Amino acid sequence: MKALIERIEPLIWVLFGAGFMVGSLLLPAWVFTFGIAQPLGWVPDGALAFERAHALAANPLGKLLLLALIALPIWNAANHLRHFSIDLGGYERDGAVAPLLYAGALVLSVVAIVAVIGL
Amino acid sequence: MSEVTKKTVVVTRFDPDQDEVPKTQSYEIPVQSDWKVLDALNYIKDEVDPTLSHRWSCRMAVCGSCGMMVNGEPKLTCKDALSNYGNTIEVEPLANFPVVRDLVVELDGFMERFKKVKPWIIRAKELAVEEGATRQSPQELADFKQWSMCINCMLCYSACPVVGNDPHFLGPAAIALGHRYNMDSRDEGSAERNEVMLEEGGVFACSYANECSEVCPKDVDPAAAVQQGKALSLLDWAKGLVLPRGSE
Amino acid sequence: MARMAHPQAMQPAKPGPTRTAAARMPQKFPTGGRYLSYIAFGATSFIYLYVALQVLRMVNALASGEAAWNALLESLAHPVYLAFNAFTFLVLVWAGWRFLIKLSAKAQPKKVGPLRPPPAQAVPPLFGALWLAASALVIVVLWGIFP
Amino acid sequence: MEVIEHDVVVVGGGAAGIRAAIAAIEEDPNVSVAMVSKVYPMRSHTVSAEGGAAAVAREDDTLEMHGYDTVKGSDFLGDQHVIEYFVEEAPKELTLLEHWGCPWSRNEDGTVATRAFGGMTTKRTWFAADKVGFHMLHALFQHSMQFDRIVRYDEQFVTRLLMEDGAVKGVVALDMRQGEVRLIRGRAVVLATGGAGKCFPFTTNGNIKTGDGMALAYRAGVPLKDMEFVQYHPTGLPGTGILITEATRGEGGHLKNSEGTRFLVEYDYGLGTKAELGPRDMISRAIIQEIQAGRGIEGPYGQYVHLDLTHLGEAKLKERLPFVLELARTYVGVDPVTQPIPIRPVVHYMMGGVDTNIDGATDLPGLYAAGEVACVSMNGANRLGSNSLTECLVFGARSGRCAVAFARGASAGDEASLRAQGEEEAHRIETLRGKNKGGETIAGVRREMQQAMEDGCGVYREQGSMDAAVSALAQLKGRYADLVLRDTSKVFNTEIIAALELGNMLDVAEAVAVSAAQRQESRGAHTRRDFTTRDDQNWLHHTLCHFDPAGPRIDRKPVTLGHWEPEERKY
Repeated sequence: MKALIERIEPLIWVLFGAGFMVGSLLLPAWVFTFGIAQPLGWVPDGALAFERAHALAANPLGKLLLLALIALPIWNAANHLRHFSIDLGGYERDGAVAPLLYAGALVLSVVAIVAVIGL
Repeated sequence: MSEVTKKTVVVTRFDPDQDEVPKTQSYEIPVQSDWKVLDALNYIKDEVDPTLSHRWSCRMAVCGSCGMMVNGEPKLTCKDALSNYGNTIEVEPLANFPVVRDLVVELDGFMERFKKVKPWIIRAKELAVEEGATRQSPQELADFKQWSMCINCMLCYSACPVVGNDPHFLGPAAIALGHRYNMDSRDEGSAERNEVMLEEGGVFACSYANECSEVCPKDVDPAAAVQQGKALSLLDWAKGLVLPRGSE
Repeated sequence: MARMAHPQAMQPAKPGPTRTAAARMPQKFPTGGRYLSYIAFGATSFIYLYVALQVLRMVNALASGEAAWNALLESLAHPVYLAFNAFTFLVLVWAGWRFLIKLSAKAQPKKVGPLRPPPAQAVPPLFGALWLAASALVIVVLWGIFP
Repeated sequence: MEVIEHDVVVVGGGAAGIRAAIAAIEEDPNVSVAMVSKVYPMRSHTVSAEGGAAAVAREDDTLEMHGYDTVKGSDFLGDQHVIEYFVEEAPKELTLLEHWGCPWSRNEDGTVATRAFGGMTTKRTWFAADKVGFHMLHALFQHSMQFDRIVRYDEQFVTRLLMEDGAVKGVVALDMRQGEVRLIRGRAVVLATGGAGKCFPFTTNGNIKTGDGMALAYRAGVPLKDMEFVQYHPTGLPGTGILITEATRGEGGHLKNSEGTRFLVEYDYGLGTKAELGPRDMISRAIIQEIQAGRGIEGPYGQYVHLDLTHLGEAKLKERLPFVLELARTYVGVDPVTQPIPIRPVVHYMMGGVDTNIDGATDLPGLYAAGEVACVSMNGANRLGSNSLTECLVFGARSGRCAVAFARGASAGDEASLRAQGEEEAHRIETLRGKNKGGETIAGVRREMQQAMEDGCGVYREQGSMDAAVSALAQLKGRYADLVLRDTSKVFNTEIIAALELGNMLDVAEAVAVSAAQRQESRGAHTRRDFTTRDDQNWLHHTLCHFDPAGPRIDRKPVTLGHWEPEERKY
């Protein structure tokens, strides 16, 4: 398992970097909209109504974007947590932690793909 | 001479012949206002306690011998002014290194990592002297010059959490040096070097704490080299997926 | 006392000829000085994970129909959610700044084969502009301004 | 006792030592080379050289001109066949360094850039900003790492040469980590240990420059040559002695006195239009004269003058002299962009050293020397700035090659007899370690030695002060036997290293003082108030100083002249 992870490390790093990039560029405005502005009633009426939201999301471009917004930050989190765990828990645990995190990320990515296709 | 005051220097002592683990020893000494931390250590060595061991030579921040932890931060002691600190200064051997004696740390682990990245010009065909000097534009020089400024003082290794946790990690200075040669227009060895960068403990072991660059006394910015190394070795990795090793 | 480093940290392949004292981590690690920001940055993974799962939840709600979607929007108005999302927003802005401006800018190679990315000094403003543009785009679309 | 065997043993890991080791491998890829150094090679003092390395590179330059400049700079005491060989090899060696990755600064067209330097008629100094020694050393060291047949022995302090039948058979080295002595046998030995600036209190030299190789050869019977010629660099920082490179003047910096006057232009110091681009000995004397004329500036470490770079502009300083900016800001709190730098002459370089021929060979079969430790006689009475880095390469390479050739025909020596010498040395060191009786401290004796050297062998010398230095040194050598050592640990015992280094320095310092006291003329860096002119009639010869337990013995050796006839040295 360790050898496999080592072999695909560059790929994981690409997913991590892409996740961080997408997460940094898009998520603050996203969270601001859904988590703060919408509950406080700042978002214009109807903008987030079901029909409009569904139409945006079901559009192929929308699907792709949603997939990116879910799966990539998950890989970002998985890889970052792995280093976080080495920092706080030491290197010896990495043999167990890394496969767990990456397997989790993989599962969640599959779930995300299924969910997005199901739109 | 400049003004003289008293300061207490708390120094880590360790003599493997006598001590199970390192201990500390305090020296109250007169210091001049223009002294560096190294001057205080040399005063102790010369006038108070000749059994103190520490490495130093050029005292002008270029030989890289005198890196130590000063109040918990890795510092080049010949460059670090005593006036930066209060009346008590704590000097310890570099963190993340095994300690040989007092303030002297084990360097051979670094020397092995240093050699691993093949820090020399690799060319398919070596140039003959008669061919004269290679042309290299000022811009091509600027592409790698920054990475060639490392004095191997090891401060970055002492600051890096990955170095302390992961025994395989090549570490900031070694990777930056490999990157220096990869970026040199005269070199053709990046594929060879990137194999090392892609191994366990290579560039991807780095978690980008950026501490190496924070403490570097020569503004080498090793963290940038490591990240750039990730991107560039990635290309070689991808190439390796398409073309099996040894083809080309 | 500082934490011990890995017993093999910076040891040569063949141990040296005299006994050494074990390597220690820097005194300030993990929560002193600049290490605190670094560790906090690592901890932002939980936030990214949380946000990603929230987006997943939204996709599911959209797939389940109008009632589910409205219930979800409703739930976000709960004060605890609101407060946590405000915190999340601040964390994302800080992490985004550290990642985009502080760390990523200098991670661009000076040359990739014959290609030369923009010079290092130009990258932070460029990334800053990109960040603003991307955020504006998200607002414009989600707030119904376009399309 | 551990015994290791190699074909060639190189002592020292600076520019000359590494170049010698590489040259040995180039000469014969099967040769096995030991590189023994008391520090990790990248710590060697080559690292501190700043301004550049000289070699003819430009269209408007010729080997003849480089040769003449060097001969004239040497005040006609350089051996001309050596200088001719040097100028011819110089461009090749610097080109090799270029091929090995040295980041030489470049012209817009990609060719290697050159800058002006003191005493050179045209721009012929290759440079890598103002960290040339650093870059050369690191390029050499890193290049050398690919050769598995160069085996490094880092932090091993060589204390004695192994001898058999009047020939060198290796070295005895004290492993600093373990505190144990081991034998490193070799059929030829190359000394490349650098100079001995630490014999003086105020020097640009690092702590490791303690004349170890000079003392090793000297005690083994090889004379030290031209030791009276000690170069004072005109521009060191007061207090620390940290070097501010001559490249500051090469790039157009001015020297100014307390009145803000460019005194090298205003007053006649024999430099003509060269002014700040004059040779080091003459500029150092001019500075001392300015100070004595009351035009110095008073500071906490005595009088100084100003090196003014403010008119060069920040952009140029950052591009060409970034290290100078860093040093001035860090060590004297002065920003050269807006303020003049305080400077005064400081001990920098030993023109003298182990007497060798053009091959780097000494009279002791199997012993070679190159770099500052050696006196191959290319620098004569005064070295030109930027010739020494090139010298390390040219003569490091040649002595490495010649050592291999010698080793081929030499025997390895009889192990039993060599072991006996090792045991003897081990015993000597064992008795020194933690020798807790005696009344003298290392720092105390060292300080008095350095003071004696400054008083007796400064920029200006006279019989009385030099004689006083000679007797002070003889007395200090007596007191050395009464040294007290308190560190009993075997592991990384730096006290015992300091004691051994002090012993080396005392021998070398004595050779300097005795050589100086007997030369009754002023030539190059040897300037006497009581004999103010050069005297070719009586003194156009090298000084040889032989070791003798009863005190140094002086001898002379002819200078090899050639097509450059001695003439008055005026610029």
